[in-house]
Amino acid sequence: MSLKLNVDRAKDYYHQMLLIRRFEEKCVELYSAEKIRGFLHLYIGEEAVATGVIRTLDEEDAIVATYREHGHALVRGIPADRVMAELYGKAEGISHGRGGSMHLFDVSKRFYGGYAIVGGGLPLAVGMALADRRLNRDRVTVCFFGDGAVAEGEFHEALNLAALWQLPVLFVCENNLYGMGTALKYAESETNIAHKAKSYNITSHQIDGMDVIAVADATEKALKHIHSGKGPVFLECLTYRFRAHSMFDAELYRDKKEVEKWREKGPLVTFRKKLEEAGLWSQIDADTIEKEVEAVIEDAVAFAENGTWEDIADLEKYVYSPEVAS
Amino acid sequence: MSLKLNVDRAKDYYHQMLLIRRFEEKCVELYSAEKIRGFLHLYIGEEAVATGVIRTLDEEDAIVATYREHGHALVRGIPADRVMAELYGKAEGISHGRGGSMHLFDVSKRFYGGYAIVGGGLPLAVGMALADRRLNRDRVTVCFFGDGAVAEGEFHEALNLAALWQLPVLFVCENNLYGMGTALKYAESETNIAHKAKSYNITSHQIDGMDVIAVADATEKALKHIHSGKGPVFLECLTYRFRAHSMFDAELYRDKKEVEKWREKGPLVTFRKKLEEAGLWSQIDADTIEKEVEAVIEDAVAFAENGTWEDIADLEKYVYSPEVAS
Amino acid sequence: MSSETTYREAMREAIRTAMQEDERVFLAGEDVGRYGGSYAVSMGLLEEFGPERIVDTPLCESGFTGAGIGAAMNGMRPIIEIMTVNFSLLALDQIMNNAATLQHMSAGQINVPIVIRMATGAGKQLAAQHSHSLEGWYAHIPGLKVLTPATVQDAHDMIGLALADPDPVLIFENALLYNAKGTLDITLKPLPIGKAKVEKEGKDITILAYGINLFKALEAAETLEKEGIDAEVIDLRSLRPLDDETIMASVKKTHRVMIVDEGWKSGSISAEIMARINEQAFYELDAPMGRVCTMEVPIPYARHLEEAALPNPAKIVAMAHKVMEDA
Amino acid sequence: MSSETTYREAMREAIRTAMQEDERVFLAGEDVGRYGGSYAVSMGLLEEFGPERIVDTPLCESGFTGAGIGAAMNGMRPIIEIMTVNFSLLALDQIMNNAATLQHMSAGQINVPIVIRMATGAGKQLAAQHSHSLEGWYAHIPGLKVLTPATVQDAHDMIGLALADPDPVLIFENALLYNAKGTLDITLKPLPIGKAKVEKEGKDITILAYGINLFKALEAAETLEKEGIDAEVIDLRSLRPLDDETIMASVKKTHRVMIVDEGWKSGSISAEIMARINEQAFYELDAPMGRVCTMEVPIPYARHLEEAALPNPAKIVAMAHKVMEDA
Ligand SMILES: Cc1ncc(C[n+]2csc(CCOP(=O)(O)OP(=O)(O)O)c2C)c(N)n1
Ligand SMILES: Cc1ncc(C[n+]2csc(CCOP(=O)(O)OP(=O)(O)O)c2C)c(N)n1
Ligand SMILES: [Mg+2]
Ligand SMILES: [Mg+2]
Repeated sequence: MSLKLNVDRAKDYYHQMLLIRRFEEKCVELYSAEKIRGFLHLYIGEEAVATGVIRTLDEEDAIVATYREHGHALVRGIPADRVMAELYGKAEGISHGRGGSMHLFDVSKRFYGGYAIVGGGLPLAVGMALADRRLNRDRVTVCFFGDGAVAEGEFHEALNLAALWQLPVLFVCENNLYGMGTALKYAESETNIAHKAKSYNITSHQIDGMDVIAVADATEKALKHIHSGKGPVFLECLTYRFRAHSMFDAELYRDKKEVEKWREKGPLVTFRKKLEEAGLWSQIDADTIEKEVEAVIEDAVAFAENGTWEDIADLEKYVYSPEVAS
Repeated sequence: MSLKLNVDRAKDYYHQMLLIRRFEEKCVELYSAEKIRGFLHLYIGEEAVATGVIRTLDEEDAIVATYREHGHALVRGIPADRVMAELYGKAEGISHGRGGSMHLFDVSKRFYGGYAIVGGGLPLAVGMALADRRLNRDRVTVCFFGDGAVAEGEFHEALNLAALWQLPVLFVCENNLYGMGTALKYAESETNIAHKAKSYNITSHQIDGMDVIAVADATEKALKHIHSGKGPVFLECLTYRFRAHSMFDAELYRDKKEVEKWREKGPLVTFRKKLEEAGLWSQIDADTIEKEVEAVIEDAVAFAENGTWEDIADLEKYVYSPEVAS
Repeated sequence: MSSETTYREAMREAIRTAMQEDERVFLAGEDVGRYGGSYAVSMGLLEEFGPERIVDTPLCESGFTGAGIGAAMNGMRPIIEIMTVNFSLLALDQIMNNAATLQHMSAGQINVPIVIRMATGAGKQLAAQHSHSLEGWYAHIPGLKVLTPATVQDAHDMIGLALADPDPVLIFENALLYNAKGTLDITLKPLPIGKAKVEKEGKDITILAYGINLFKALEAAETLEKEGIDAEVIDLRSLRPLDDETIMASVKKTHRVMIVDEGWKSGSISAEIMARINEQAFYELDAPMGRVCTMEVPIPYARHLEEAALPNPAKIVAMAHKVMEDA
Repeated sequence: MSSETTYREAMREAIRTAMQEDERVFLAGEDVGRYGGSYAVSMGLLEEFGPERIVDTPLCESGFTGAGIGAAMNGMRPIIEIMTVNFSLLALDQIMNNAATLQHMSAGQINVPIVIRMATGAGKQLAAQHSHSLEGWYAHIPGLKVLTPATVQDAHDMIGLALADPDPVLIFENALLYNAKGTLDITLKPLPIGKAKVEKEGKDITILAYGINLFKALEAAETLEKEGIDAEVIDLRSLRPLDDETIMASVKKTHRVMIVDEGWKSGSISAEIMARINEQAFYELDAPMGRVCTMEVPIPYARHLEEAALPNPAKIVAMAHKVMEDA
């Protein structure tokens, strides 16, 4: 364990990962209860990636994510109640109910969404980093995306631009082995994605995305590299989604046994094992964290339940900026 | 000289390259005389690529090219008069005056155009190869494109599909170091394009595109590879365009000296030198070829001059197929 | 020979039949195979036809659509499934600059017998990036045909019509219709591309609609009936070409017209229809034409906001009243 | 303070001024720097502002347009030059799904102050893949503004207007206009976005046009004048928003309307204008409205065919006669 892993940090990681896990388990219930609608893509199984990366960032660093971004939003510190209210479609939601699960935004936390067109966030991240460089702000933009995005032309265009212009972007590929129902081997002629990224002359690593510590370590190194002006870094995090792609997925394309095998090395299990080995597990007081997390989620649900509906008269608000309404 | 280069073959190559050269020199005149209009992209300097590749193909193999395709069309055997008539916009043109310089088509020669959206031809070539495989036709589709196309998302998508599905495509990148006025180093984080292609697990070679024999050799090997079912091949041909990008280009972005240096290793010069070394030059009777070529071009101009204008009443023809006009 | 079935199954049946009858037909797109199709249209077809004919593609809309065009140029009859119209923007260059222009650029040497299917429309709370209705917008492009099956019968028939057509045909399938039930008669001779269909005759006002809005229009017509307004409801079926003849015939009968359309209002297909009626039947009109379109906003997630943005029977009834009361 | 200059130079001057006044402004696109701009709009600016602010991009329309959007989200004021509208199809996903929707999806947390410029139009014998006029088509998209400078003054002013606007603005520049000469007064207060301009007053018929067709309309109006028809010619200037007020005021004056528009006819911006006049001023009309659009074909290369496909003064005059003679 290379990381200077103290108890506080261990508690924090565990808390974050558990929060995502429990939050989303609750989401499943609420989806069945028809409180949440639309597409709901769960991050369960992949918690170590968002946690390891985002807890290592500076608060000035920006995040661009995908439709599978509850975890990223929560870890970034967007209040669970605002996220839950958004999933309910309430006015108190972080996007006032306009975005829903796939479009969480919190600019005050430099959380820039929530994109549902696969690959569509990558060029944005490049541009955000470009702006930071031009305005002499020593910030990093982190861009999360899946293995499926790698086949899209925008992946290619964005990686080339970031490398060509040596921009402060941290690309984080959450390789959960499937793009919806299509296994990586049916999608890519080269299945080592880190290897692909290297062909743009981008510093690139494949890491164990189930190990929050490995992710945090790699992120720390990546940020150093980027801040030193050496250009973007690419991290391929090997992970797995335990649940269906979305709530409409019959999971015909993969074996239950495969899922089971991955569950055994899930981020919470792995982290616990590592902490036990380091003699830290007993000190983090998992029960307390479990209770804290449950309280947060209960509150979030109550907040969402008590939320109000955005006024229909405001439907056309935010299409254009108010200053020059036309 | 690895190729079994006999006199006949030498004559043929020389003839083809000279035909392109003289044809396009005539085009420049005709452009000034306003006989040819629109965009005119000259292939002068790059003749060895089209010649070396296309003369090595079987007549059943298909070609997909770019807007800089006069050379490819001529080498493929589209009659110079039909090409010239097209540049005049005449009804006798190979595309009945509808396509012009950028859109030459001759399906009878399996010449599938003539595309003016950079990168836009690559997915088509992949699809054509897919069709050949499905229909059990042992054919190759050759796709020509420039270094500039490499940055486009469609390049990435097409290479991945061709490699993933192991399709019979021969990708030929005509790397003339510039995409319009943008040097490769300003366009690509990795300037070795063959190297980029390898990252898709495509067999890939960088070759001297000024040496028609090297091009023909590489093509021969590539075709063998493809016919053996081992998937696509990528050839990066290092070449140079001696003229402006199009007739509107002030060439501010490159040094005259650079152009001069490349002229010294131009395809005709290089070929002559090689033939001299091999003791073949005296046998090919360059003067006769020069005269033959001039005659062909004179005839082509006469044919175009005598051509007729497509009836304006037929403007809407070919928007939809006649069988189901609607 | 008619039976009750769903829109989804009718479509699957048509694809299956086409694939059995013609070796050149194949289906390609994201998750059409192992996943079973994002809307389950192709469920089971992989097992029947194998991965060479039911082709799972990587995520690369431009790449696989372009490959479909190339395959069509070289002897195949591809059905390309773009999961939803929202992602088709990534393939627009291939669709407009290649599929739609190749025949003309090559002076008829090449034609592109491709069928491109995609789900369209809002109503599932999928928010701004997953709820476009761009079929009317695509109808702007010469060289394409644009079909919008509303009924189970058309869901079936239009696959065959599109495959038989030598030119590129786009089929827009309302995602909300896949579960819809209806009658399918596979022995019926399909109504050709470019023909609209009078779904309900009426004499007071013409309501033109397509896709899912046909049913909203029919529902509105029932309400109007009770109020003594006899609406004629027409299913446009094809947005390119539009069936001017059927439209104008109805206008000449009712002298009042409205259009229901899920596109954003400005620049919608409704506008084009109004323009044509103005051009071809101006003097037949007793009142200004009306249209019920989608509000000009990116579609929001929250149900009440989404509903407020979309056409619905109440809005159609209200617009019918407006058109009826005028003059 | 007015001077004679070209459309191209007016635009360059406006970009230069904006860059001098605001460090956040930069220009990026293919060949805007070392080449001098494909239509020479940015000629000389690289030398003045350096490669960090006049940014040559690789060929990747989606990538660099998306990067422009990202830069705009993060404090910059990018001007993205897409060489021509034909290539913008490759960037449509970024334009529609990101630039146009971000503000709404984020409930106002993000706005996207990007300016996207592109050359548009036919007339240079560039054939099917290089001759689109899609500005009217883009005007369908909520969240965008669509400007079409016709005059030298607007070529200048609209750069400033667009940069001052907090939302994404698309500027469509007719490639044939870059060499056009006209008067520029940099001290004039620009006419705002969304305002049309009556270029020639008249009482008999309203001719609405934009971009290069404004001049064709004005030429036609001269001919009509000689024939005793007093046409009012209006430069729409902005296709989204459209200036309904100015349009309807003119209709109320002349009672006859026609539109000239380089888009393909079906689904053109002309159709939308007709629809709005039908909705807002139906009873003012003395005759069916007319439109002169581009023929529904991919634009052919040969000059005579291309000319036959496009609007021209003779066609405008003929349509004006039709509209005048009717009723
Ligand atoms: C451009 C585009 N094409 C298709 C889709 C439909 N779709 C949504 S998620 C998804 C799979 C993406 O896989 P991946 O990038 O690996 O992310 P994951 O869902 O596994 O996290 C697909 C095909 C989309 N949203 N955008
Ligand atoms: C998608 C697209 N973007 C921009 C252009 C304008 N354009 C035409 S050719 C060209 C340069 C292409 O360079 P390269 O691929 O190297 O080919 P070359 O012209 O050098 O043969 C550009 C930018 C275009 N035709 N298509
Ligand atoms: Mg995945
Ligand atoms: Mg080049």
